[in-house]
Amino acid sequence: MTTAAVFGICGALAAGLGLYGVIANPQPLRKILAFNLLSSGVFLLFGVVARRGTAAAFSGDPVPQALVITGIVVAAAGTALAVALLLRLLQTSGSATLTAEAAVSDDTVE
Amino acid sequence: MMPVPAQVLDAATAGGALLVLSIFVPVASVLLAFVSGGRNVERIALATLPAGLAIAVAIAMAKGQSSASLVYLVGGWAPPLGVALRADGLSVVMMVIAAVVICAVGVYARADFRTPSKLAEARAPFTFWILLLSIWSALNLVFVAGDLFTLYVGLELLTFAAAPLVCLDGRAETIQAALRYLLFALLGSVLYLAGTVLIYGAYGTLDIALLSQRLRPEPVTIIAAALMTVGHLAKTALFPLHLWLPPAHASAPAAASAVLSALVVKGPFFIAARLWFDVMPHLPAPTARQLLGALGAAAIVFGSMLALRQVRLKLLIAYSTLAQIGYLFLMFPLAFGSGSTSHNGIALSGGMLQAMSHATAKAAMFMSAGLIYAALGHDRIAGLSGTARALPITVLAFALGGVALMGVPSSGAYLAKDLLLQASDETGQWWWAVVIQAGGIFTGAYLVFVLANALAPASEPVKLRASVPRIQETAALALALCSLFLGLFPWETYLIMPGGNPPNPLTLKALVTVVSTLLAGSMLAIFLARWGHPLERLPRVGGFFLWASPLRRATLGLSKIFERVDSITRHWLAAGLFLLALTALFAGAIGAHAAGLSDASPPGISI
Amino acid sequence: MISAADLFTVVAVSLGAFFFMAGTVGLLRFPDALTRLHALTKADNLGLGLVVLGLLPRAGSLLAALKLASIWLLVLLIGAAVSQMIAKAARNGDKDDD
Amino acid sequence: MTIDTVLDGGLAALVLAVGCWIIVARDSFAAAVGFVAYGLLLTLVWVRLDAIDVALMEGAIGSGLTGALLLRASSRLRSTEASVALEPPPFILRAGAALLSAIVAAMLAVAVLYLPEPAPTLAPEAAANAGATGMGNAVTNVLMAFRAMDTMLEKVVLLVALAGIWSLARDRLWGGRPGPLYRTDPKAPLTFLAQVLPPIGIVTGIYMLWVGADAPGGAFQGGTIIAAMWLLVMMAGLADAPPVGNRRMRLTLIAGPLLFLIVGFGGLWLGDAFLGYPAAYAKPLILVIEFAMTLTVAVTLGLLIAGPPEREPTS
Repeated sequence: MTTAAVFGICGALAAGLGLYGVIANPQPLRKILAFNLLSSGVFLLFGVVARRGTAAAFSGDPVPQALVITGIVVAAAGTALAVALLLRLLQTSGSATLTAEAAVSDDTVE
Repeated sequence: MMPVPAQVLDAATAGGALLVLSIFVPVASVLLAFVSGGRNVERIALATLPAGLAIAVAIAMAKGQSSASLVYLVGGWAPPLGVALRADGLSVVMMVIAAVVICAVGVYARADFRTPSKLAEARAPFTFWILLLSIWSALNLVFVAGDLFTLYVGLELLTFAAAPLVCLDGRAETIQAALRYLLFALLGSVLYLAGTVLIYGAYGTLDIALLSQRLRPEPVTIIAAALMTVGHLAKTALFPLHLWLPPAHASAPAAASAVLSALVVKGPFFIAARLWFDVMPHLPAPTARQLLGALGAAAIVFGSMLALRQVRLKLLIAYSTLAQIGYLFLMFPLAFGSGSTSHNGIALSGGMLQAMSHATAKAAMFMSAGLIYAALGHDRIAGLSGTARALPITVLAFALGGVALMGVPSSGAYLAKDLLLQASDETGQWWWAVVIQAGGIFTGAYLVFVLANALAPASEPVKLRASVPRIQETAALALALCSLFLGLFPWETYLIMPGGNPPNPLTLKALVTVVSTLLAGSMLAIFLARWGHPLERLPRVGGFFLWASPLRRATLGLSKIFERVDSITRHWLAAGLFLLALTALFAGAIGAHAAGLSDASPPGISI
Repeated sequence: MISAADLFTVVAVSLGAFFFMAGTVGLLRFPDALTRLHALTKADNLGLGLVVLGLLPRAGSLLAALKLASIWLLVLLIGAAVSQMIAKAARNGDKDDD
Repeated sequence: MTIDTVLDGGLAALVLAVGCWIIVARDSFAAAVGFVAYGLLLTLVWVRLDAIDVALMEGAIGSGLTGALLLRASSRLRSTEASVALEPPPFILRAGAALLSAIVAAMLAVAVLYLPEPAPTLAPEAAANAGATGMGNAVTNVLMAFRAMDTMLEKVVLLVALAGIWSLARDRLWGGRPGPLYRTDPKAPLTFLAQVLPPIGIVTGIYMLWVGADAPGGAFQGGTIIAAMWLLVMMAGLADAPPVGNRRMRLTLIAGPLLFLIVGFGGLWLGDAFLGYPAAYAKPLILVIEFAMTLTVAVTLGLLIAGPPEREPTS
């Protein structure tokens, strides 16, 4: 097995772990953590593609590497925004949950 | 496969530089507004509105002169190494509509997002204008980007600008809605990103034009297609992935709701259309397309039924958006005949026209709902009686928007429906015709429901908490009128239209269609809606309610079931399970066909 | 054919690896935070020091050797500061969360 | 099976084990600590994949910055975690989620393993066109020349995210400073660290920017290190986060993208192309943009972590 194949599988599994965490963990902060795990798995796939694209005299395809750098920044920005929303939610409501019932509390007649 | 040599597919065309301006003029305004701060933020934003509109119109005129796309190579680098911007007819019409809606919203929002005179700078105006301009830039990028990764950046810009708009007023439930929206949208983007990396790994480019030539029905392509499609479904909030939409769209400030509902959900929808029509039109996926249409049909029924059950006007409009998003996805099965891999442009034109009609009409409806809320201090539908007398222009804007959405002759939605019906006729898929007609009737139903309440005479004169600025009413009314007359525009320049005469809006047949739609809609509204007062107070016509009462009880039971399903699908876990299941389902649906095809296909197309 | 420099590298890096391993075992086996910290910092400082020392003959240029040495110094500095903070937090008990 | 495969496999197993820990750990703080470790392991993976630029990025942003953000959030949330006991969803639903996630992961794995051979690559083309910028780092070439638009827009994404975070402030606190990051204790070892480390860190950051032209590194990696130094100084209480109305800070926030935009429009004006650099000036122009970008990145990242204004404006 090549390095690319090993880490390709690793990336896919990390993404799967992240997917599970985002979906099944009820706590928003854990969802954000799992989202980072998920995106890191997808980013690894970029690395694998870059590594596979090694041509003569090049250590790897620079395009996917550049894309992943942009991707990491965007994911970090998303994480920062989500964390800020979460902390603000904690401040205003005293709890940090995403339960649907509370979300449309004004559904009922006021 | 032999690596395809880099070929110059396209060179920059005249007018291509306008595409750059459409993206970066709003960006420049964002930067300038950010640094100059204070009241300058509004000034810069308001100055950008006409400039952006002018750029969009200039692009439309440049595009009108030739049938080929406008192309620009950023930095002079040609794909696959560089990134191209391309504007075809679809991009141009969406861009113009986005510019029109944003300008109207900008005019409308001036009254709501003005820096108070005693402050040098205030939070809400500063962020609102900056986020609005960012959304504009992101939308234009989404419409013209010729590269899958650039589309990803545009999509994220759109999401990050849209999510904070939801909670500008800072109430806890709006923050929760924004967080749900952001997290689910991030999940969708990652799925899309996973698809793009697989595509790059298989074909060595992310350029749409190059990919359309290189793509083959291989496992990698199929899995990537499934991931990307479902990612966009999550971001568009197609049923059953809609958990974030109703709270987010209903609780945002009116101007923000208008942008979110009219334009922001169209971004991922547009990319989904790009994927299916431009990147992989040759992918043999009839089942997957039927699946997309089926989800759309479910969204129509589901969104409309729930819209009728709402107590608050803004939630009703939000659920109506859910239904209208479903309508957009009907074009996917309709564009392709069964088994055929070449699509007819009529359904695509119909879908885009529907998107444009919905953008203008829905913005008008949210804007008037916002005015009603501000004037009455609430937006309970049952408490709307007397509003029509107190706020005639606002209610008129709402009504015209609704009527346009329902599809009266001359409206864009009517033309769209006509095109979609033609497509279903040509491809022999009658079942979608049924859904299309039902969609119009449902729209009629919730329109009748709201108007019946708003037009009802009030027992005592309505006391207005605040007067409604004329300029805001005018902005809403202008958008509603725009939607109402969208069907009269000569779209042939930009969209593929059927040959022959355009449908004459004044025939008897058209009139009958409208009247019957409204009548059927009223019946639905009577039976399904949540009326504030018992039905018995409605005028009794010929013992109508003797047999209607048991029927209404039965339909009430039905809508209870729908409400139950809604509360389940709005659970995070359920939506997540649907998301994953749909990904697997799409991959399976496309894969099964590709496998069947490869048995009979000539060598060269291998699976 | 092993030169003296190579032999030195092998011995030093192996010793460094041994210290890392001992530190990890200590981290896992020791009873409380302070003793674990003790194990960890020993491993960091000595283990990394020996690894860096072992790699110095192979650095190729003076600049690269300086870089290696400065990495060790930085880790020493940060390790000392951070382990003090952790120790303080551990001594203050669980009440001091933030 | 070579020694490389064994090492790679061991590293991958370690990454996945820490990943599992992040998902299943009962305590959020522990999970966040796990995430930092996970990020460091990923950095090693990127080194194994011969992507040093990305490894630096992952270490700086993925592990360092995001880790700091999540650690801070989890320690703030700790107080509520005990009171709001969120019971996990029923077993059957969790099992369903696990199964479906496994299916999607398997789809990804299959797709990656069945990518075509020989792999398509743009490496030769990137190298063939490297002369246009005169820079030796292929990744920097892609970021700053071939796909410069993406890079420029990504900076706008950061700025918009910051505007979004600021929008969460209370109205009356607009114009104030973000919440304090520090606990005042002048004798703490942290204070000493914050006095000694920043000079070294800033030099390292600038060095990283400078070598980015020809070797792994670049504006983003350099900027992140400087941001970390700034955060360290703020956490030690030696400096305070600026109020959101601070004009100089705002100018720094937009300097990178604005300069990028000016150069871009300059290219358009001079007849070349938007974001096309005239061949003679390509390298100096790119370096100037990268320098401005480093400052912008440092300030933006610092403020992203500092959060929305939480203290009364002083004026």
